[in-house]
Amino acid sequence: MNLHLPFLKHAATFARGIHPAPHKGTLDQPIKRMPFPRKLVLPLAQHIGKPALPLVGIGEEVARGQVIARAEGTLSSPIHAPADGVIEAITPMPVSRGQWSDAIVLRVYEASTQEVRCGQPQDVGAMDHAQLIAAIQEIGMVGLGGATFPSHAKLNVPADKQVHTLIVNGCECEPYLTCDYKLMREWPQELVAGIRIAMRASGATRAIIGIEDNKLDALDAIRPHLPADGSITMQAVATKYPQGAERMLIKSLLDLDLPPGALPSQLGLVMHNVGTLALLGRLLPAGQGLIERVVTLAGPGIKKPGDYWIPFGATLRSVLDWAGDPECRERQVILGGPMMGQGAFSLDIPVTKGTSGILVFDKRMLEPITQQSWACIHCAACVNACPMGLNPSQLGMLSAKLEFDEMSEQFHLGDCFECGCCSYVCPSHIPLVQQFRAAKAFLRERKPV
Amino acid sequence: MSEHRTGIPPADITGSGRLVATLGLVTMICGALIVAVWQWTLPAIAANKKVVLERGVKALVPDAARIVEYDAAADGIRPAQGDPAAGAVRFYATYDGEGRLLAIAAEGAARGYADVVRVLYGYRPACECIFGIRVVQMKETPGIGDKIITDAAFVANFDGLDVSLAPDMKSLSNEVKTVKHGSKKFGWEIDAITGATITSKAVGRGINDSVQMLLPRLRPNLEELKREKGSGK
Amino acid sequence: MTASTKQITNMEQLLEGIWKQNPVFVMTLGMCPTLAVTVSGFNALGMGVATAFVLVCSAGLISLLRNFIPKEVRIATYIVIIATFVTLVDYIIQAVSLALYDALGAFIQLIVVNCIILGRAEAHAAKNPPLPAVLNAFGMGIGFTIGLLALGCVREILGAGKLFGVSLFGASFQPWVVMVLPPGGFFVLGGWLLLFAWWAKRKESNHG
Amino acid sequence: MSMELRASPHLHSGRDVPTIMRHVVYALLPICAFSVWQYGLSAIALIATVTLSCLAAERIANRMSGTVNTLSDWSATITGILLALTLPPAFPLWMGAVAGFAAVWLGKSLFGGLGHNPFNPALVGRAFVQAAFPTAITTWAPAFAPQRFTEFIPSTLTLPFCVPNDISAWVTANMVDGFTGATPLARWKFEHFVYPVEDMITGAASASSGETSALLLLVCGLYLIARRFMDWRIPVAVVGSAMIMALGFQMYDADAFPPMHLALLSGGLMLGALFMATDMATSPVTPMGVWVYGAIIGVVTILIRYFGGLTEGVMYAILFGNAAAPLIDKYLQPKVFGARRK
Amino acid sequence: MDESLGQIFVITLLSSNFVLAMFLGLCPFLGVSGKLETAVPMGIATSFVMLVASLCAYGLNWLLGYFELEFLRLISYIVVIASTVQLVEMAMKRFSPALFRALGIYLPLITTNCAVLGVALFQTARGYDFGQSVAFSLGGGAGFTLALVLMAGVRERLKLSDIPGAMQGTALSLMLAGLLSLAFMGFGGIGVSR
Repeated sequence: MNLHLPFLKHAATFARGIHPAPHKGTLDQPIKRMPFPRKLVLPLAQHIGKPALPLVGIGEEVARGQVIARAEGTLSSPIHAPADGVIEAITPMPVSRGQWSDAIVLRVYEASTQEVRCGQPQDVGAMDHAQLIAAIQEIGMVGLGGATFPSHAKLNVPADKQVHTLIVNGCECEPYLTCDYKLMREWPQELVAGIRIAMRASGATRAIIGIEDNKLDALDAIRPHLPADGSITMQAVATKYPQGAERMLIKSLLDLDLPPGALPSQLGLVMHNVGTLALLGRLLPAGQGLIERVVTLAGPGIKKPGDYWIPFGATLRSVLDWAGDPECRERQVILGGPMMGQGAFSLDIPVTKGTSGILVFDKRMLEPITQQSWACIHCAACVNACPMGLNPSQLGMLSAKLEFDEMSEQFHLGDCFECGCCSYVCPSHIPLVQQFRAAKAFLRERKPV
Repeated sequence: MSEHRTGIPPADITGSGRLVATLGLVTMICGALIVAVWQWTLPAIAANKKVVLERGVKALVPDAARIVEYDAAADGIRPAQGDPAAGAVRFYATYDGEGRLLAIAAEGAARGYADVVRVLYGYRPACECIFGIRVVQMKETPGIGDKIITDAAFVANFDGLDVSLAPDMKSLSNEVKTVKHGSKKFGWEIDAITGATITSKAVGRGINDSVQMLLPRLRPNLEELKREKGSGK
Repeated sequence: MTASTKQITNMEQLLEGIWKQNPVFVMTLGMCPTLAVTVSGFNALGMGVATAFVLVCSAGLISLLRNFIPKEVRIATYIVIIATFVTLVDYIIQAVSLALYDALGAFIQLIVVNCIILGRAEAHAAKNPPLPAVLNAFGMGIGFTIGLLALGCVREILGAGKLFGVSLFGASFQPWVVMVLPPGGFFVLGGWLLLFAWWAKRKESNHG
Repeated sequence: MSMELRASPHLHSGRDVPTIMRHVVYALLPICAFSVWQYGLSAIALIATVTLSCLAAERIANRMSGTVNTLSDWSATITGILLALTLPPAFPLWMGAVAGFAAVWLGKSLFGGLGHNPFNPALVGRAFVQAAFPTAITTWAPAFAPQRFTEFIPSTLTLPFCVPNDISAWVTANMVDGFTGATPLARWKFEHFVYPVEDMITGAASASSGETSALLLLVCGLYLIARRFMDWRIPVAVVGSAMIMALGFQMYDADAFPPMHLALLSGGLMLGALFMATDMATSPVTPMGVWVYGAIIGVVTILIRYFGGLTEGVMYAILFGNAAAPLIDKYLQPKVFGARRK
Repeated sequence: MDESLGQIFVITLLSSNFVLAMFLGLCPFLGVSGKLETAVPMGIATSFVMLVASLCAYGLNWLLGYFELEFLRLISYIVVIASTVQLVEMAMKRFSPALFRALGIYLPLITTNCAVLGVALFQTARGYDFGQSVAFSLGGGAGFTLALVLMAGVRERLKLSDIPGAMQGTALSLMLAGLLSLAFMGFGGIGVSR
């Protein structure tokens, strides 16, 4: 591979981390499309920031691509109708993380051809900076890697900061997930277009695409579309978890250490996920809203594993009814990757903008981890795995004794980004990162007091 | 805790005269007590010490009829009184029933494995040698360190250990030395016990230090000691 | 505890230190001599009796003087009185047995510190008439002696195969030397405390 | 269909505590086998007795504290085997059982079992019997005695609580060339005798039952390192610092101090560095801490051997390192990503 | 006995450690070793008081010997040491408030500590000269601090363990001290001249 990619250095990487089995069995298939379900549940808060405000009433007919909820303020994002249909209800519905949130329930017209008729093609090149940012907000673009931070807000660099480099995160380091890789391979032109838009919006003069060295063929697809001026480069990084984390990728690509608590813009960097940029490059020139995304369906409980375009609002039930394996009775459904994704507590949870994968595991597969645990034997596996250089062993012992203050004051609990490496390696099966999450939640709750 | 508030002295401020007086009074009572008991126990303590000493020395010199304590200071030897002065070496001259000098005993001490090892050794002027030792005090590991008492081969080292003085009479002609087990070649060497080397070495060092101090002071005055002064014979 | 009741009997005064407030096992006070000298039953007994003597005498004297001593100099006075009796004990032991004196070494004089730590006896004496004060101190002394004996006997039996110098198992017994070494002291006392804790816990769970 | 809410991560490396422990046992088996080949019946009996007593102690402790049965995590087995390997082959069996119980109770159960113990249990057991039976633990038997597979070394079968049977007659009867009853380190200390290197590699020197062949120990340790069941940094730090110290002393005064290879190959240094110092529960977890810990052990070992009263120092050095491990961890926390060292 | 100062220091620091081999200063050792934050200043403060006590005792012993009042030794030791520590404490408060804040609260606790009186009594019993006394008290103090700090480290970690209920408290501390003492036995013979 390196032979015909001579510009690649030996795979750069960061310290520590883990090497879980990739399980990327869906790599070779093209992206397919899942049929429209009968009902879509569209939470108003599919992004970080203020929830969107509904613009439609119950019983109102909507067309695919139509704005049905508008952004409330700068840090918010509008929602577009993913299908032709009628608004059934605006009511609290379950969403991920065990919460309920207001959602627009849309009954899909089954007879519809579901063509996107809304939206006008626009000349992106003619827009000034403010118009560009506004246009990005209008199409409802958010970080599709899972963070769901509104893209326009991220690209609108504050006046006191200067961004010189856009980092394009093509490291899909979570096992099982392949949606970003597929987009790179099948939509390279859109990706490059998106990169150029993002460079313009953020003021970056160059962009680096970072890809893990086990999916280098995606580079071949992208290369023909790269601009001749060399402002967009590609670089392979080691296949390792969590290579796709912000700090880790910056370290691998540029050998820069982002200090704890700092944002990439402090180093003149802004980072976007390939999936976000590919859809940006596809939707913005067309003036169309974000209504669907590529989701990886995988795991032993999926009959038809692969990457699918799935409209937002499709509930897990509808996805599994279509793709799930009915044989798999005791199943655990995970939204996102297996390392950081959440276990679904209900099948009524919809696919939203941040859903990169739906994994279905047999419960028995997961049981051995929780069945028996031992005391911490100080094996240091977690310390040697933690990419943030924390001491999960000590943190774990402290959290068992509810010493949350000491955890955050002396052992940097706040710097944990919950990648889960510690829990993954722990031979004592101590739910380390799970405990840290609880500890952080406790400290957050208590803070105002 | 059982708090009884019956006999608490009044809590008002006391004059400093009263304080000094009280302290003085208490100190006087205490001083008197101490002096009284000290006077009372003094003879018993002395007798005890004598018994212990005699037992020790008699174990080395069974024929001894009388034991006389001396101090060997830099300027000569004199009969012992109280604790030995700084720099002086206490030794014990043993005499038979006729008042003839039999042997001289003295103590050597050195740090062993756990603590100080103190040995009483017997010196016979005639052969200029040590003829035996007796461990006075040690806290060495039982089973290992106490081989210096139980190991017959080790004890045999001290039967005729050469401590002859050099011609200048200022030091031994050959330092008493503990050597590794099985390599004793000379009369002034002590064969160590395997596994208890530190303790064996402590014995050798203690004896050497003591002998080096004592003998140069003792030898020139040996004639004085030959007849027991107290007996007047 | 009987603090709220009006008056505790003399018997209770005595038993207080022996059992309920046992200085070794309950209060874990005066650890230094407890561990240092208990390599044999004989040493333990000597140390216990010496300590008891100092406790009783100083408690008696302090109790007698309690109405004369101004509170400003109370501590100083106590220290002087205790040190006095310790000096006395020091001489008396020398007069009685030099072997014991050598075995106990500087720890006889360290009884001073120990008794100040056991100072609740003195505080007690300062508030009570001589008889209860002395009885309480005597109880403490006995309790301390029992504690020391419990240690000394175990250590001597295991560490030397003897009890009070009498060989128990004959010559073929292999002594556990560690017991008469410093770690053994810690282990035996720790073991006793564990035993009591375990016993207390068992009793508790049986009742509850 | 049932659903269950689990928090991420949902994957696990698949490695658990019993797996780690079991592999350590595998790595120790060849050493045991070699020991049996060297010392015959007595070695089998000793290893079996010590291991069984450790398991029994663990079981009783489980009963008394009312916790689950922890025999299945293999840790008591490791303690037993390691302990047996550090004892002299002729050690009386009843003393071996005492060592086993001391190891598990004093060293582990007291603190709540595996993972909570501040000191390496096997070494606690060994230090306990070293202090309790100082003579027996320094009585060595010759390796490769002709009768070793047909009869026990007499002291092995000593009656409980009795003074070990005298083995001098047996040693004479089973005389092996050059046997002196002293370990290479002791022979240097007392006689300035330098053991030949090959004897210490092949196991002909007298020593504890498991520490005679430095080569075999190294191979077994490498297996664990290769399978990542062991932190390679600790043995490297221990042996490295001991080597530097030994080399320094040798260069300073070659007459007064033994040659370096003697320090490295003899005694328990290899066994200790590879299998004891690396005990996970009692070694530091932080990256810098591991090096410091190893260096402390190496340095203290050499100091005890060269300047102390004992000929062997690894055991005490490791116990000292164990005691210092929490401090090391506390003061050498890993550097947080991106944070600048203060 | 002619031990060099270095020997005395090393022996009292390691093989004859005040706490672990001579059982001196056990009460503060068991009481204050729960937390490193208190153990370190306590160790330093005790070492300091031991040095003061050693100097006092040396001077006093000379005086008592001169006036032949040896039977007053114990009383005068304890009174003089206690008052000197009090004086030092006052001086410290006056001249170095920062130091006083760090060590001050520990000083009154230490005055009547076995290790402090012990250092005075043992140096007298062994007949140490001035230099040897200083080395002895420094070694003793350093040894006390070392034992205290090691113990505190281990106990801090044990606080995060699931220790069986019956074993918590003093019993466990004693067992730990025993294990530490066992570990320190390895230093036996270090510093003894050969």
